[in-house]
Amino acid sequence: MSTTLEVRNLRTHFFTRAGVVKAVDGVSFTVGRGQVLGLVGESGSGKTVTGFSIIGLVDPPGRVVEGEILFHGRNLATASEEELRHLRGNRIAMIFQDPMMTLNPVLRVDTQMIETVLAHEKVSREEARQRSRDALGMVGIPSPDERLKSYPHQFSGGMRQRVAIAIALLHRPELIIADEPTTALDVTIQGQILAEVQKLAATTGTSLIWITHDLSVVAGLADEIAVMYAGRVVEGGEVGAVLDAPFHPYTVGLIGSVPSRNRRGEPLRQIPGMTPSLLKLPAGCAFRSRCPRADEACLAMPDLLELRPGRRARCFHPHLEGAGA
Amino acid sequence: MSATNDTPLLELRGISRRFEKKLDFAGKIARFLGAPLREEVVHAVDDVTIGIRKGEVVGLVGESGCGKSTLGRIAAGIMPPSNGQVLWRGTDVTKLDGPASREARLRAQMIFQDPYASLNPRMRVEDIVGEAPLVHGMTTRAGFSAYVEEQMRRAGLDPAFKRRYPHQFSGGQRQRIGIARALAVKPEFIVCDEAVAALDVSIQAQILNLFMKLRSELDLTYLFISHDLSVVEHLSDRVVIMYLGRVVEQAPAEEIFARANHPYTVSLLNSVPRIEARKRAFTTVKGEIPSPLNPPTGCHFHPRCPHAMPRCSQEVPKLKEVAPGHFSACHLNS
Amino acid sequence: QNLNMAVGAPVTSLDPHYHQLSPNNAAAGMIFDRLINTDGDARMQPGLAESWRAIEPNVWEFRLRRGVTFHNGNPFTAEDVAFTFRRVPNVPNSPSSFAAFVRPITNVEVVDSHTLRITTQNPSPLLPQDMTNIFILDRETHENATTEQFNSGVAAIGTGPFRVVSHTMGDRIEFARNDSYFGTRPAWATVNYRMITNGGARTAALLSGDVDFIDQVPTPDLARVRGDRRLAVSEKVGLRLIFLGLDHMREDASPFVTDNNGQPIARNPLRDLRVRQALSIAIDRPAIANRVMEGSATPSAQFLPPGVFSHIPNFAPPAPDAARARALLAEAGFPEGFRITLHGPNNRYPNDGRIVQAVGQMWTRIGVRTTVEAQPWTTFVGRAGRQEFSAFLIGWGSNPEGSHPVRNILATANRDRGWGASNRGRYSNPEVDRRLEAALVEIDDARREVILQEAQRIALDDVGIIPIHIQTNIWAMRNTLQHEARADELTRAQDIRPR
Amino acid sequence: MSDTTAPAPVAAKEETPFRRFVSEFAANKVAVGGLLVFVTIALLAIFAPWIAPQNPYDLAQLDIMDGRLPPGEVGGSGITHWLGTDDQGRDMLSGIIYGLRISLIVGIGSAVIACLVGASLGLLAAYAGGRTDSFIMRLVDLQLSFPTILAALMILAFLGKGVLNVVIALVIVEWAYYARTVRGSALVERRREYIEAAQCLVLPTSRILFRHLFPNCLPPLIVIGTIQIARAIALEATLSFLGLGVPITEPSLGLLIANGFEYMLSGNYWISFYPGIALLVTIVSINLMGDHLRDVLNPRLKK
Amino acid sequence: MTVYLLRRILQSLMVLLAMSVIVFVGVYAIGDPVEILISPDADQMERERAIAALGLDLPLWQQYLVFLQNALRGDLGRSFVFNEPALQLILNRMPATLELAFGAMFLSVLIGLPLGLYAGLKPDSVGSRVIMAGSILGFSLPTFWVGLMLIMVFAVQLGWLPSSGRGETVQILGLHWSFLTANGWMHLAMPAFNLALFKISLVIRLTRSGVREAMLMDYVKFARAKGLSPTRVTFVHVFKNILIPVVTVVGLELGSTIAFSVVTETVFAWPGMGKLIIDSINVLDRPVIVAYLMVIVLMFITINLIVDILYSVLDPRVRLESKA
Ligand SMILES: Nc1ncnc2c1ncn2[C@@H]1O[C@H](COP(=O)(O)OP(=O)(O)OP(=O)(O)O)[C@@H](O)[C@H]1O
Ligand SMILES: Nc1ncnc2c1ncn2[C@@H]1O[C@H](COP(=O)(O)OP(=O)(O)OP(=O)(O)O)[C@@H](O)[C@H]1O
Ligand SMILES: [Mg+2]
Ligand SMILES: [Mg+2]
Ligand code: NI
Repeated sequence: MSTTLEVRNLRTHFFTRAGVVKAVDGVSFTVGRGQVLGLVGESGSGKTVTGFSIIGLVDPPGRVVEGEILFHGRNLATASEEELRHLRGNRIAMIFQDPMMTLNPVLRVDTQMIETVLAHEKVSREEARQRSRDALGMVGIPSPDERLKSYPHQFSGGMRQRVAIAIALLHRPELIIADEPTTALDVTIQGQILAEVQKLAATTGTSLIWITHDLSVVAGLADEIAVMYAGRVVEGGEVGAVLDAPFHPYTVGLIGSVPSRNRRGEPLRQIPGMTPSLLKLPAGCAFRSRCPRADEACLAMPDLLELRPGRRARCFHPHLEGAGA
Repeated sequence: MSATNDTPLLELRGISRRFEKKLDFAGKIARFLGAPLREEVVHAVDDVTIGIRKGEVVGLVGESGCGKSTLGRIAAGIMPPSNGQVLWRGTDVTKLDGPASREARLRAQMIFQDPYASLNPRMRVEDIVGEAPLVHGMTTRAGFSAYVEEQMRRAGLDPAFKRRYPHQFSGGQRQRIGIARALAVKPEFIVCDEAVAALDVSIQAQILNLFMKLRSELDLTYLFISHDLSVVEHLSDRVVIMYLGRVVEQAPAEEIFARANHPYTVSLLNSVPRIEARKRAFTTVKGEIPSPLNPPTGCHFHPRCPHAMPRCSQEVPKLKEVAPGHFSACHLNS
Repeated sequence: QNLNMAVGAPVTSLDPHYHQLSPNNAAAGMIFDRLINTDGDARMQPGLAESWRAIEPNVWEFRLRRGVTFHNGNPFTAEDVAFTFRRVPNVPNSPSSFAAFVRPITNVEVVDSHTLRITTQNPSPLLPQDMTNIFILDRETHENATTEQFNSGVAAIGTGPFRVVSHTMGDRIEFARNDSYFGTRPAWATVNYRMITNGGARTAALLSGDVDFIDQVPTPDLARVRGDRRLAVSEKVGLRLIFLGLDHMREDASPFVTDNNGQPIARNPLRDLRVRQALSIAIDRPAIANRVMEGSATPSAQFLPPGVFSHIPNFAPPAPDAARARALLAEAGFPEGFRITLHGPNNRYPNDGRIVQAVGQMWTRIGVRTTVEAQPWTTFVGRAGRQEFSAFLIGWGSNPEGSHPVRNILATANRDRGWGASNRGRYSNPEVDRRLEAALVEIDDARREVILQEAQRIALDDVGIIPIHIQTNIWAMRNTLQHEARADELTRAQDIRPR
Repeated sequence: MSDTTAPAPVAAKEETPFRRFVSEFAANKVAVGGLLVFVTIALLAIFAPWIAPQNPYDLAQLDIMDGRLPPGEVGGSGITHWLGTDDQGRDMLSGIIYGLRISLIVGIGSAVIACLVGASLGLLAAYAGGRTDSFIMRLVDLQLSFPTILAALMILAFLGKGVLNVVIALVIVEWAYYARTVRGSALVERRREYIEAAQCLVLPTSRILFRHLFPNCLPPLIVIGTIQIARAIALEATLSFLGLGVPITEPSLGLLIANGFEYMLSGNYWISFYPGIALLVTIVSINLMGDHLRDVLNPRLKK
Repeated sequence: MTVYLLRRILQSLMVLLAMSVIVFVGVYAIGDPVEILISPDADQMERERAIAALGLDLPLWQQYLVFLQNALRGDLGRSFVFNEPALQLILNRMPATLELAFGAMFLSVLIGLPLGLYAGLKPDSVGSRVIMAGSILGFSLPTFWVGLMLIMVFAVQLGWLPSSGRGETVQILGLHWSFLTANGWMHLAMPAFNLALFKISLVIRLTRSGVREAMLMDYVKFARAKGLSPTRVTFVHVFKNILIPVVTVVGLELGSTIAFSVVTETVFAWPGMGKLIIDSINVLDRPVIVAYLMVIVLMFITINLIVDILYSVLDPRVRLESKA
């Protein structure tokens, strides 16, 4: 399996007036060709920033301070803006969370699609329009010809998200970063989009980073999973393995608190405490204060270690009991 | 916990709520130019009847814009219905006189979705929590502090924070403040409108547990509005499914998850990703959710329904009891 | 050959009989002529009439100039004059018409094409003076001419030195020379007559070379203009007296006079001659003329400047004397003084607001604590006319003839006789009235002058008003030009010539 | 496992919205500079009688013989006129200090009163809705469709001069801005969930209006308030320049400027220049604060 | 539309009516025009004649009714001073004012938009700090003072531009326009700039905050994520969005610009409506004052209506919602 993207020890910090926010602080993962990586974690754990770091769209006061982002072996962290611009939307595409906000409300859909084609390829407008129409058809939008002439607000949320996906697909990218693209949608619409995406991934061989906080979505969609907590990947591995037998206490808690994993009517298993502020993160394991297993050892920062083949976790006291060796 | 009493604590009878949307300037120009426009009416809630018994948790599920919140507001007494009656312990609340009506309204409280917008940013926690009890004489100036502290403790908040402002709390804590505020007026019935939707998964569990704990401690009754089926499944005794302002199915929780009757419910359950299902192929319900502004005729679901018949587009199906306590509004049943 | 000039007051109409207003008269004076013109010193000069004489006490005969044509070529005849007299009182909507000048006339007899006899009801020594105000129109052209036609230039056709080329209301008038003018040929082929009401802007326009000539140089700019070698100034003592009016009407409390505690004073102190004298000698007129007016005013104790008919010789303003003023006040029973509010306009006369303040300072210094209230002319003049003030500053532009100010300002107000129309302080003195009555029918100029001097002296000795100064009219221009300054404030292109 | 949650994330000590606002405000040096300048000016204005070398409004202390002395000259009364004198012999420094006082009274006074009037009406309109709302909003339209400066001119021509009259005129022309703003934000705030919560708690309407709704409509009000103060000061200056406004013996900055400008061409620049600077500094300092307030109080930029 | 227009027109009529009453009473209260208009040496009889001639001898309400009657026939009275129809006078002056106002608006957009764009895109650069400081100044400087200073510097000291007035005009459609001659432009430059100063600041600020808000929007980030060039992001995605508020505000401000030209016209002796109204107030030329205000209010109302329509044309969200 060839690697499309390898992220090594990525650190992206925001230098705010209140202090340095270490939004991403040592994230590593790899995405293979045609693979889907589920990047999960709670709000503020740095998922989005990771995504933006990859395509080089971290805005000041944020900056990638360390790490390598190897896209087909090329380090994007040190690439020039011009280089990145040619990759963006072309070989790496991104889909945002809020479908209502991602399309420019005052520009027609065709404008927004055609410009994307023209930004990377020298083709005639007519051809670009053709391509756009095909892309719309591909994501299941009926009568794409008419729809091209519409403004975004004439679409429902689900359709807008599909337009965004269509835009992402225009250049058949090798990697799509999808940042919670279904969170704002209704279940049935989410179902439609997930089905769409699955079909695409299967047919085009595109790699996918699917950012979400919803474990259930990842369970159904992803091959690999990376769980983030407070700017770090705390656990990673094959989806089934991780969800069935998580190593890291946080992952354990997270899976445990999913209602369907609990008996009806009984209290849910819960993680006490709350997500820490990234601004004044104490040294050592960030999960320490909420962790039932924490002890003095946790005052130091554990490394992300491959505890089992294909299973990485960042913990001194991993739940190895449940997992077969 | 199951209900013992026969008169429901709260009964919504034939509730409808319309929002009339006046045309704006551009709309009028368009109409003048011949566009087929009219003053738009949204039937946010359309002839809904639900009874909630004491101690029961009723889950209300449906997709965005189907009128869940509107129904919740009506139940909580914030919004009057356009048609229909709200019966509190069997009496029409509009028929109650001043103090009794206030009493009835206080007994029904609401917890909101957005933990940020639902707290007045300019008030301290103690005032947010204690204001209403003080106004309604449930506590005195002297007992104020103790009263507030008790409510906060009950909601799982450190009373030491009572002089803080909402912005100094995290989302989960804010939701607890909202809960403390509602509890402070000693309600019997609580409408939770997507009360955990904005929270992180790990925090969500904490709040859900709190709800369950309070329910048993205070013998509370809930109308639990959510679009998250797994949450509803976990919590509710009975589930009501809404689609575009109408109730399409209503049944005890186990029953509905085991034997969903209405095609909409079925597709809904199929669309929900489940953590147990790995690398599954997602299925789709075809089509978009129609706009409540001009809902499809007949059964609102018929354009998306895999079993749609000609009749479905003409006739509104009535809720029918398909199994004991299990009601469904679908022509397939007749 | 072209002259760019700017005036400070807008010409509101080119209809010479519509609105009696200096700027309108100035513009009319370029287009039209009068039977009798006036020179820079406001003396009568033959205009369209070559000569005039009273053939009876109440009949005047005018001999008209021959060979004069209007701009459109029509000849000027006695019929035109008769027509003009008929038109004057009948201009529709006129807010301030010229009718008063022809009202004494009972009959106009056209003796021949260039001779005219005018009969008046009573002996009318002032008729020639009145004739200096009436611009003569052409009967054929103006028979049914409306004010609008004048304004648009269509009907603005006279015998004067300039023709109207175009008129933009409130902005500019463009003139061209009337080559067939009977008088001195004007120096300018074309004249661009602009109205720039803001004083600073007007000066700036001159300084920047935008215009060649301006009138009403704001006194604060005088120093600069005088100091600029590229510019020249022309000036002439005018006919406008700035004075203070006092409340003579009320015997009891005057509305704006109080004692030092702010309580009304039962009797009006301004009715006491000594108080009035005190207030007058408290004023340092030279200081006002030099400091406030920057020298563009002459302290005066009377209406008319020297050299003008019925000026009183050797009647100088009192020297400022605070000590005597206090003494007079004490004599009158006000050793501690009193409080008074001095009202005045703030946008009517040059530096009006500053003058009232200065007077306020001086009065305060003799113990009359003065509050100064300057307001826009619009509000001020109405209130003054309703006798709402105790003391106020106002100005009066006289005809060069003493009966004019005496009749309007000093005579007892009397609607039927038309006297005291502007006597806003309601000063009344039978001695003055009697003399005025005599003067108005006295045909003999020398005798009339004496009577008028007496009348004025009586009223002014009685401090009926407190004169402050007579304004000097000032024009400024490029130093390549010269201007014949006029006492009557009119700014006309024919008075300007290259140096 | 316990249910007590950890202490709040940020929040060192008791952090009130006010304190937070103050600290955010203090973060901008320019704005703080503006505030300092403004406070200095305000102090100067308040203590004018004790600071100014002369009472420029007392005619007895003026002498036209001291008129138009250049800066630094000593006048007849023995006072050194550091900024010169105007045509009446008024000490410019004193004139400016007193003028500031008038400008501030006019600016702040009119803004406060207009704000009270406008905010009450706006709140009423938003809450009552229906006929009341449209009546009040028609009034606002009427007011706003009438150019400010003209309205002020007319009103002053009618009322006559005087500081109080200027304030009245400004209130009449400005209240509508506040009413519209408050109504706008009240309509937004009214739909927020905390208002629903308050209704759900059956709190009295007046309480909801004034304790819940109104305080949350304040930020935009504060912002336009500061801007309107500056505007009012400038407007008063303009009115005085046009010959309406304050009495000539009690000149405001605008009147001093207008007066002095007539002497500009002849080189007596100080009569107009220094008051102009004072006016400019005042308005700029207020605008600097207002500008930053707008940023601090604008939730949309607070991402 | 018909309903809306009808309501709008009815409302406008109400506003006009209310305005006419207020102004009528207001002007009446200010003072007596005859005192001002009449020659000082007119005697009492002459005064009475003038009062009667101007119709001022009737009780106020009758005067008002007469006015209203005539107004319904489109006759807003004749100027006391000029003896011409007041409306005619105003319309004659209107081109000058419109020229000034449009010149100012044009300048403000021409200068304000690029500066605001720059300040919004580079909020922390020195340049944008300078721009913002400048815009504060522009906000703070009283118009009249700036006008006077401009004259001092550019006309008197440097002699580059004419100090005042309107310069040559060209007659088109019976109206005089100065923007067609070079000389006219020279005259227009300073007053237009003076009037524009405030608006420039306004546009700068509006643009800047619009840009700053737009830059935070997801759709801008998405545009960048599509690999668009920064120019295209700025000039298509950001620009088109800020154009909507800018056009709206600029349109609405046109009204106040016309009103504020009163000050500028006074300072620069610009023969427009503003100067006319000031002069008319000074002589209490009531028909002109009333007519002027009627015209101005009508203009305001019309402008607002046009801006409303324009807004819905520019913003597809407003425009198309009704068609969907
Ligand atoms: N512009 C910024 N300035 C300062 N801090 C920032 C900025 N953008 C993001 N952060 C911080 O970086 C951290 C990670 O943010 P990020 O958006 O990546 O979280 P996330 O995992 O995507 O959360 P969510 O699920 O809410 O989208 C957060 O704590 C956030 O506060
Ligand atoms: N105040 C209102 N005015 C007009 N329409 C309204 C109003 N409140 C709700 N609606 C409309 O009524 C319908 C139902 O709204 P409601 O908020 O009850 O839906 P919901 O099921 O709670 O949706 P969501 O899941 O998005 O919260 C929607 O179409 C909405 O647009
Ligand atoms: Mg995110
Ligand atoms: Mg809802
Ligand atoms: Ni615990």
